[in-house]
Order: sequence, then C-alpha cells, then structure tokens
Amino acid sequence: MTQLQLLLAESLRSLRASLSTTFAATMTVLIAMFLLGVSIALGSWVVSWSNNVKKDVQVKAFFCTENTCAEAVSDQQVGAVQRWLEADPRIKEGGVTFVSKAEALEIMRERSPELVKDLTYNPLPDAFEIQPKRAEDVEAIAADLRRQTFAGVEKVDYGRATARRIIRVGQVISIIFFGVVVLLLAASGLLIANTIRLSIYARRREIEVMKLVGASNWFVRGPFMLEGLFTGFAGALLAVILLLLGKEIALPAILGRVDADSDVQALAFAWTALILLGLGLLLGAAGSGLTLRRFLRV
Amino acid sequence: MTQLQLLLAESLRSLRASLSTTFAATMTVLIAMFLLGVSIALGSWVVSWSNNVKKDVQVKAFFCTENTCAEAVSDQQVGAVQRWLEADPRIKEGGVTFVSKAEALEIMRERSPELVKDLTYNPLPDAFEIQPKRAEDVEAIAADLRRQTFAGVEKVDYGRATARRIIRVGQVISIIFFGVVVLLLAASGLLIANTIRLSIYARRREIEVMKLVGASNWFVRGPFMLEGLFTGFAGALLAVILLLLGKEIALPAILGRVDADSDVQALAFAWTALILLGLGLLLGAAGSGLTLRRFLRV
Amino acid sequence: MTEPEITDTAIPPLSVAQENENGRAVPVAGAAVMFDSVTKVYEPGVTALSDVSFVIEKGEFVFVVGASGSGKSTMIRLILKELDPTSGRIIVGGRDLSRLRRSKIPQLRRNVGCVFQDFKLLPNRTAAENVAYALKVQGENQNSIRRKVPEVLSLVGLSHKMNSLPDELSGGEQQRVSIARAFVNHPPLLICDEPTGNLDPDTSVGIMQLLYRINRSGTTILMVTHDREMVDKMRRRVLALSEGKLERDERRGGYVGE
Amino acid sequence: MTEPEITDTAIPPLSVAQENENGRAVPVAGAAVMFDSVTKVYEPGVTALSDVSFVIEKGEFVFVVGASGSGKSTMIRLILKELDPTSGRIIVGGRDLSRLRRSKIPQLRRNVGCVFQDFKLLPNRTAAENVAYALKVQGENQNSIRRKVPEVLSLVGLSHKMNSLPDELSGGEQQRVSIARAFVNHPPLLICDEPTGNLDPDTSVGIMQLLYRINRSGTTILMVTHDREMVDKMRRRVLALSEGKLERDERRGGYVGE
Ligand SMILES: Nc1ncnc2c1ncn2[C@@H]1O[C@H](COP(=O)(O)OP(=O)(O)OP(=O)(O)O)[C@@H](O)[C@H]1O
Ligand SMILES: Nc1ncnc2c1ncn2[C@@H]1O[C@H](COP(=O)(O)OP(=O)(O)OP(=O)(O)O)[C@@H](O)[C@H]1O
Ligand SMILES: [Mg+2]
Ligand SMILES: [Mg+2]
Repeated sequence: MTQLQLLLAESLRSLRASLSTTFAATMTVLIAMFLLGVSIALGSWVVSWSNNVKKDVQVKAFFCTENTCAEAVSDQQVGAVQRWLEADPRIKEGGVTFVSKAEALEIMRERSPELVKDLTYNPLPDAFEIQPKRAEDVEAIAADLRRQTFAGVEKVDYGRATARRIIRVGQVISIIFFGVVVLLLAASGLLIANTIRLSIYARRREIEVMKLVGASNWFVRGPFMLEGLFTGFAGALLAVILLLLGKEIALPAILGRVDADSDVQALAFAWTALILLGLGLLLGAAGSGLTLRRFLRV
Repeated sequence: MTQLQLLLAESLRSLRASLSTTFAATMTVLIAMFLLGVSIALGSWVVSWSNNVKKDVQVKAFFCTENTCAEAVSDQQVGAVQRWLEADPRIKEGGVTFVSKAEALEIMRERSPELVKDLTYNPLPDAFEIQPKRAEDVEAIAADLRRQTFAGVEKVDYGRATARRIIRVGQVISIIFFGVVVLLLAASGLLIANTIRLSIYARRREIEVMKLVGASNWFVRGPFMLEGLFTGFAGALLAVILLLLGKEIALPAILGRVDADSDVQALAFAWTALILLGLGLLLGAAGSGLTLRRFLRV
Repeated sequence: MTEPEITDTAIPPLSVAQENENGRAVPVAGAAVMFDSVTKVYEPGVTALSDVSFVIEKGEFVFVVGASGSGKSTMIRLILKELDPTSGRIIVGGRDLSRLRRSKIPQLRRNVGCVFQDFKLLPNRTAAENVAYALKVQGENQNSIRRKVPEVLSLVGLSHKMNSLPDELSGGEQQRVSIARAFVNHPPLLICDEPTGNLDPDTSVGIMQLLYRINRSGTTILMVTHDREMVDKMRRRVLALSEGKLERDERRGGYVGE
Repeated sequence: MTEPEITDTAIPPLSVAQENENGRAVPVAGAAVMFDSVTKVYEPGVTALSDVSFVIEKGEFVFVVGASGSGKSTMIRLILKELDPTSGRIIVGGRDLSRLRRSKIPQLRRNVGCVFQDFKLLPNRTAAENVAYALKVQGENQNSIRRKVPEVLSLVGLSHKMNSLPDELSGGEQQRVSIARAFVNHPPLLICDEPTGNLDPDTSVGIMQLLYRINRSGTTILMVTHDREMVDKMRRRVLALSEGKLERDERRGGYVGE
C-alpha cells in the first residue's frame, strides 16, 4: 500500500519533471493512434461496402414456360424448389425471392422500353432470385441446383463474370485493409517505442545515478513504466476524442451525410476506441519497460 | 570552403556521437514517409480507378427509325450531329461512337437472348455514344444537344441516376484520399519534428556548453541542421527503397498481378519517390532548425 | 543564510579506539573493505590500479591520497561494483563482490554511502528530494523521511536550500547535498571522493568535524582528498596511490611520506 | 604517465608591474572588467550578489574568495553574459554588456576564457577535440589547431590523454582539459572557477605557475579559489565576497582579512 503510494508519487514527479519529453511521447501516441483509428474506421467501412456490393451476386433459377419446355411450370414444382432452397444453410434467410414473369417484364420495360413495347406476348419465364450468405458460394449453389434437375426448372444461371469480379475485388479490398492496419500497427508500435526510447535516453544519467544510490531495478523501472502507461493512455484517449470529433463534426461537414445507407457501416466506434486505448496502454508500458533494460545494467 | 569542410566534419562527428538518437529519428522519418508513400500510391490508384469507372458515364443520342418518327434518319443528319459533337471541347477526342441499330441488337442479344429471339424486326434505333472528358459534364452536354433539336434525333439520354451516383462516389473518394494524404503529411511532420526535438533535447547541455565557449548560433545550428537533413534524407530514401520492394515483390505476391488493366494507374513511382525525398529533407532540416532555437538562447 | 552548525574549531584529537592494528592485506572476513591484489585495466595501456592490496577494519577513518589520475576514484567505483576488477578479489562488508548476484547490488550500495566527485545529484529533484531518494530506495516510510531529511540537511548547513533544484545551487551547496545523501541512512561504510573540493576552508572544517562525529559513532570512513593540511593535521591512516600502485599504507600518515 | 612540465618549485615572487593602483569602482572605459553596483536576484529572497562594485585593470591577477554560496560563480556567469544582472552595469573589455547585442555574445565569450566549476566539457568529444572546439568557433584554420592543441594539453600534463573522452578521464584530468580549453586561444581575460578544486597539491602548483606565466604575458586573470595557502603565498589582489556583498578588495590580500 505504502509502496504503491510511493510508486505513484514517484511517477507523478517523474512526469512533471520530464514534461517536455512526456509531451512529445504523448503526441506521438496520439498521432499513431489517430492514424490507426482512421484506418480502422475507413477500412472497416470499405470492407462493409464491398460486402454490400456482393449482395448483387445471386443465382437465378428460371422456370419452364410454354415456349421453352413441354409445359409451363406448376406451383408444386416451384414449391419443391423453394423447400429445397430454404433448407440450404448457405443461402441467406429470406434470400429466396420469387419473380413472376409479369414482374420480370415490368423490370424489363423500365430498362429498355423500345424492346418491350412491340412484344406480342411475354417471353420471360418465372424465376427465383437466390442470395447466398457468402458471395463466394454462388458457384456451388448453382451447381448443386443444376445437379438436382428439378422438374420445371429450365435453367440455373448466375452472372459468372460479374460474380468472379465482385468477389475478387472484395478479397483485394480486404487484403489491402488488413495490410494497412497491420502496417500501421507495426508503425505505431515502432514510433512509440522509438519516442519512449529517446525520452529515456535523455535521462540515462539520471537512471545511472539512481542505481548507484541503491535503487533496485524495479524501483527505477516502476515510475518509468507508469509514466509510459500514462503517456500511452493519454495519447490514445486524445486520439479517440479527436476521432469522435472528426466523426461527428468534420465528416458530415465534408461529405454532407452521404450514406444513410445503413447496410454499409464502419466498425462500431466503441470497439475502435477500446482497441486504441488498449493498444496505447500496452505500447506505453512495454515501450518503457523494454527500453529501460539497456540502461539498468549499471 | 574551409568553413564548409568544418561544417561537414562537425556534422559527421555529431552524427556518430548521437548514433542512438539519429537512428531513432531516421526510423521515424522512414515510417512516416513509408506510410505517406503507401497512402499516395493507394490513394492515387483509387482516384484513378474511380476516374476509370466514370468512363461508363456517357450521353446517348438515339436517331429516328421508321417506327418512332416520320422517317428514318439520313446520313447527312447523322453527319451534322457528329460535326457538332466533335467541335465540342467537353467531349473526349474519339469519344463519339456510332452504334448502328444492328450492333445494338447484337449487344441486346448477348444480354437477354429470350427477349430478342422472338422479335420479328429490329426495334432498336441507330445511336451515338458520347463520352465526355469529365463525367461531370454529361448533364450539360445532354442538355445542349437537346436544345439543338437536330433533325433526325429522336431522343437524347444519359443514365441520370447512375451518372449522379458515380460522380458522387468519385468525389467522395477524392476527398477521402486528399484528406488522408493531408492528415498523414501533418502527422509525418509532427512526428519528425517531435523526434528531432527529443534528440536535441537530449543534448541541450551540450548546446549550452557550445554557446558558453563562444560558438555562434549558426556554428551550433549548422551541424544539427545538416544532421537533420541527413536523417530526413536517409529516412526517406529507406522508405522509397522499402516501397519499391513492396511494389515489386510483396504486392504481386499477395495480389497475383490483379490488374494489368492499364487504365487504372497509381501515381508514377518516380514522382512519389521525389515527393518523399523532398519532404524528408525539408522536414529534417526545418525540424532541427526550429527546435534548436529554444536551446540557443543561452 | 548563516550556517550555525559549522564552526571553525580545531579538529579533535586522534581517538586511539579506531586504530588499525593489522598488517597489510591479511584476508579478514569481517573487514569493512578488503582489496586482494586488485588490478583494473580500463583498456589496453590504461591501468588505473595495479596489484593493490589492503584491509580496512570496521570503524576506521582512512584517507586516500594520490596525484590526479592515480586511481582513487577507480577504487571507489570498484567498491560500489560500478566496475568489476580485471583481476583480484574485493570484499566489502564481508561479501565477495565477484560472487555477488546482480540482484544483490542495490543491497550493497545501500550499505555504502558515497559522495561522488561529480556529486551525481538527480537533476529534477530538489535538495531535500535528492536526500530523500536514498531513504526511499530502501523502503523507508514517509514519516521517518520527513523527519530525517531536514535534520541531515541542516547538519551540512543547507536548511535554507531544501527546496532548490541542483541547478539552483552553488557548486559547494551541491557537494553538501551529496554528502547529506551519502550518510542520511547511516550506512556502515561511508566513502567520500574529495568531499571538500568545492568548499571553502571554513565549511570544509565543518564537514570534516561532521565526518569525524559520524566515524566516532562506528561508521567506517574512506575519504579521498587533496587537502594536505587536513591530512597532516588529523594524522589518520593514509593510503597513498601513485600511478595505480599502492605506494604507502601508514597508520598515522601525512599527505606526503616521511 | 609522468607530467614533466609541472614541478613543485616555489611560486614566483610578486611582480610589481601588474599592480593595481586604482581605487575601487571608478568607471574606467579601458578596464578589463568593471562591476558598477551590480545586484543579482535569482528569485525573490535569493540575492546572489548585492551592490557589488569593482574595477579590474588589464593585466591584473585577482583572487575571488568567499564562503560556499557567496556569489562567486554568479559573478562569473554575469561576466560571460550567461545571466543578466537585476540591476547595475557590467563592462567587460570596454563593452557595456547590457548594450551588447545577442549576436555579439559569441564574440565576447571568445575573448573571455573560462574554466567552469563543473568543467562543462562536451561529452562526445575527446580531450583534444574539446580544446580544439574553442579554436574552431572562432574560425581558426586546421593547421594551427593541429599545432596548438597538443601544445596546450602538454602544458597541463595531459599529452597522454589527448584522445580520451571526458567519461574516461579522472576528475582532475577533466579539470585540466577545461583549463587548457580556456586559454588555448589566448583570450585577453581568463576566468577560473576553482581551477584546482580537483587537483592534488603538486598539480595545483603546476597549474598556478602556468596561470602566472599566462598573466605575465599580459592576460588578465580572475580566479575563484578556496586554496588559502595559495592566496596567502601569492599576495595578489583579493576580492572577498560574503553573502553576496563585496566585503574586501585588497591590493595584496590574504585569504582572510587582517
Ligand atoms: N572509463 C575509463 N576509461 C578509460 N580510462 C579511464 C576511465 N576512467 C578513468 N580512466 C583513467 O584511469 C586513471 C585513474 O582514474 P581515476 O578517476 O581513478 O583517478 P583519480 O585518482 O580519481 O584522479 P583525480 O584525483 O583526478 O580524480 C586515469 O588516468 C584515467 O584517465
Ligand atoms: N539558478 C539559480 N536559481 C536560484 N538560486 C541560485 C541559482 N544559482 C545560484 N543560486 C544561489 O545563489 C547563491 C550564490 O551562488 P553561487 O553559485 O554564485 O555561489 P558560489 O560563491 O559560487 O559558491 P561555491 O563556492 O559553493 O561554488 C547560492 O546561494 C545559490 O544557492
Ligand atoms: Mg577522482
Ligand atoms: Mg561556485
């Protein structure tokens, strides 16, 4: 208890005494954490966006019409396909939509009115639009569906080229995001360790004297590590505050509330904040602790 | 001449003497510049990609057919429109493409074979596809074209919703890119200044002594600034080398040569390198110079 | 700003009780300090100490003299295990330093008060905090620190400078803070490296009287000095170094040999 | 490791030519140093110098004595314009320091060699480089630096330590490097703050002889010291400070007043 008080008092005075270096270290943590925060937010938003885009990847099952098969599909046949689809775990819940031939013509009419207006009858078939949970599964779902050879199903299709392309883009985006975050994490760690190293280096004589007067390694290390913890925490906290301000004030001002598109979302702010604070503490304490080892050998 | 030699010699010994702090400062520059480099590359690539996407934004001028007007369009009429279009500076050179009704039907057949196969005649019109230099101009071009009321032109159209969306996305991407680069620039500057400040702070007693022995401000400052220059240059150079390695080795390994899509390009590497080196030098020298002022008042 | 505790009275006469009756370099387990053919070579060609042997009994008052660069401070750094000898054995307070584990070094240093030639004060702490630090490292409680520190600072005549940082103290004042820190926790062995080098004669005499009193209370004192007058007046044991060699070890020596 | 240049011969007798015939505090434009009612208050309550006035003529050899904390080092810092006086006027080498522009301060300091009480050596430079620095700052060319530095280091008996860093030097050796640096460029005024505080008597005498020779060549010397013997033997002008006041200013004074 008294030891703890002593430790705290020592840390506080050490902080005050080296305000200049503490400030510099805090600034560094602040900047590093801010960048990390921005990249997490931006990155997770982009990943979420790319996931959203993947929604457009779907399998289409076209049913028979009088023209394409011997006879048009029956309700039972449609029901059978639907039951089969709904049992498949790879398919999103509620991801199976029935598009009747009339609806299909309506959509077509909107897209290319010239084409439709001269038609004498509706050449389009009924269809299921099937959304998988993971875009990567479309190919497998389509193949399985074909293999079932349901009566009444004329054709199973999915935009092969489009699907591949979108999936590829999503993967690339995820990899880049992951890379950037790892890079920034490493960079933050190095930067903070670096700064702490410098600030301890500036006080190596002091550490030498402490040791010569009979201070144990832990007695010297304690205040420095607490100082590191404080620095890390303060820097990360400031970064979180800045990020919050940026998110609430700067971002809407620049982009003017672009997306109320609620499907595309960055990682919850609270999580980002927690990650940053934890990292700040960790890097601060570890940075001081490790750096000190060099100067404690007196 | 001798003064210069003296300065260089002094700087070199100062560098050697403070290897630890110099190393730390160089590392910081390296990291900051590397991040900046990555963000410039990534950002300019994204901007270029968004520009590429904008290419899809085009104006379509549909000509009369027997069905839609009194009579089909004549070659003279088409020629008149083409001349007018080619005189418009907003339109890309070679950006006016004539799509005959036969070609249009061919395209349509590929997209929706069901629809086409039952057609008794070709309902599609001849058309011009017009690509503007800047996607933002489609609206104006379309409006102007309509105002001309060329004979034989039935309808002028552009994907209003799509165009707006793509342009908007492009703008957002550009803003974000710009913001990230500015942010990183500021962060790099601060980090480097910070590190240099710490490394000079560690040597403030030395500076005091120098001044007391009769060194002029410039005599003290010279070696530190040269050291700063060196640090900045070395850090930036290392960053450039790392970036080059990343670009040539790591990137292809991860992404496997994704895009030979030569229209989408990051900023030329040479330019990025030049920017980083220049910034490194500037920040290094300015950082030392400014920081020193505080300790020179002895 | 007056320093009432230190007056220019004569140095007290030699007390026979603290005499050293031993010969040179006989290994004694209970000795305060023993050097057994200690050699310290900093780098090839720089031999700071060569084959130095002596025994200092508990309770002795020993002067170490010698020209500039003769190895006096090196001897002190060896006793504190700031350095390790190139060869030879050093025993401090009954413990062989070469066998002392790293983790036991702080323990050793708390038992050896040291006034460093360059003071070695902590630059960001006031005089009082510097002195208190020597107590804090050994876990002394806050109350006894608050009692002891002003007491000891007033003994060296610095009651009025308690809250000054080292930068705000004169050279002699810094030296006295260093002295106060060295003996505040009453170590059994007190080593002083020219503790009066930056002090005027009057203050020096005061400090010497203080050291004398401390010695009388049983503390072994090893004092490096260039003060010929003081050594000649006190007539205590003198170890004289010359270019790293122990030239004289006299029971009641003077600054120069007879 | 012998230091042949410094031998323990007697201090040379007083040379009449360097006598100061002036009274106290008469403003003299050509004086080496003039203090005109100089007061220095560090912070409320800490008055390091109060109303000190004196004139030092060119070529004089002046001792400054006084108890620890009496303001001697403060005086030196004022002469170097490291500090500005709270009130009063200081003239050094005919220039009023309060009117000296910032950019002219280096010029002033190159003309005032100073041995600092705490040496103030550059930690990353060898002894030779430290001495050379004082020449480099005034743009001396490489050749003359290469000639002068070893010369001056051998004068203080450090020929064999030219390439040692301050950390690798004993206290006395560091002090002598500081002395060498102070006079290597033959400044017209040489100030020494206890230049023999860390030196044994023999080496001290050698340094004093050196200072004497330098003084004879026309250099004004202002020397702070606690060496009573030396002051009493040399019988030069003595300025005695006591708690910041100029207590004595005697033409041929001793360490204590008569
Ligand atoms: N770290 C070191 N590296 C190399 N040589 C050193 C080192 N420390 C001291 N020396 C040398 O060892 C010798 C003895 O040094 P030491 O400090 O013990 O002398 P000293 O007797 O205390 O002298 P002084 O009275 O001047 O303080 C000196 O010649 C010195 O130059
Ligand atoms: N920066 C400072 N701030 C506050 N007080 C100071 C400062 N520097 C010195 N002092 C005080 O001013 C007084 C005179 O100090 P100075 O260094 O001039 O003494 P000195 O005569 O050189 O003593 P010594 O012989 O011990 O070196 C001392 O009491 C000291 O505590
Ligand atoms: Mg020594
Ligand atoms: Mg002083």
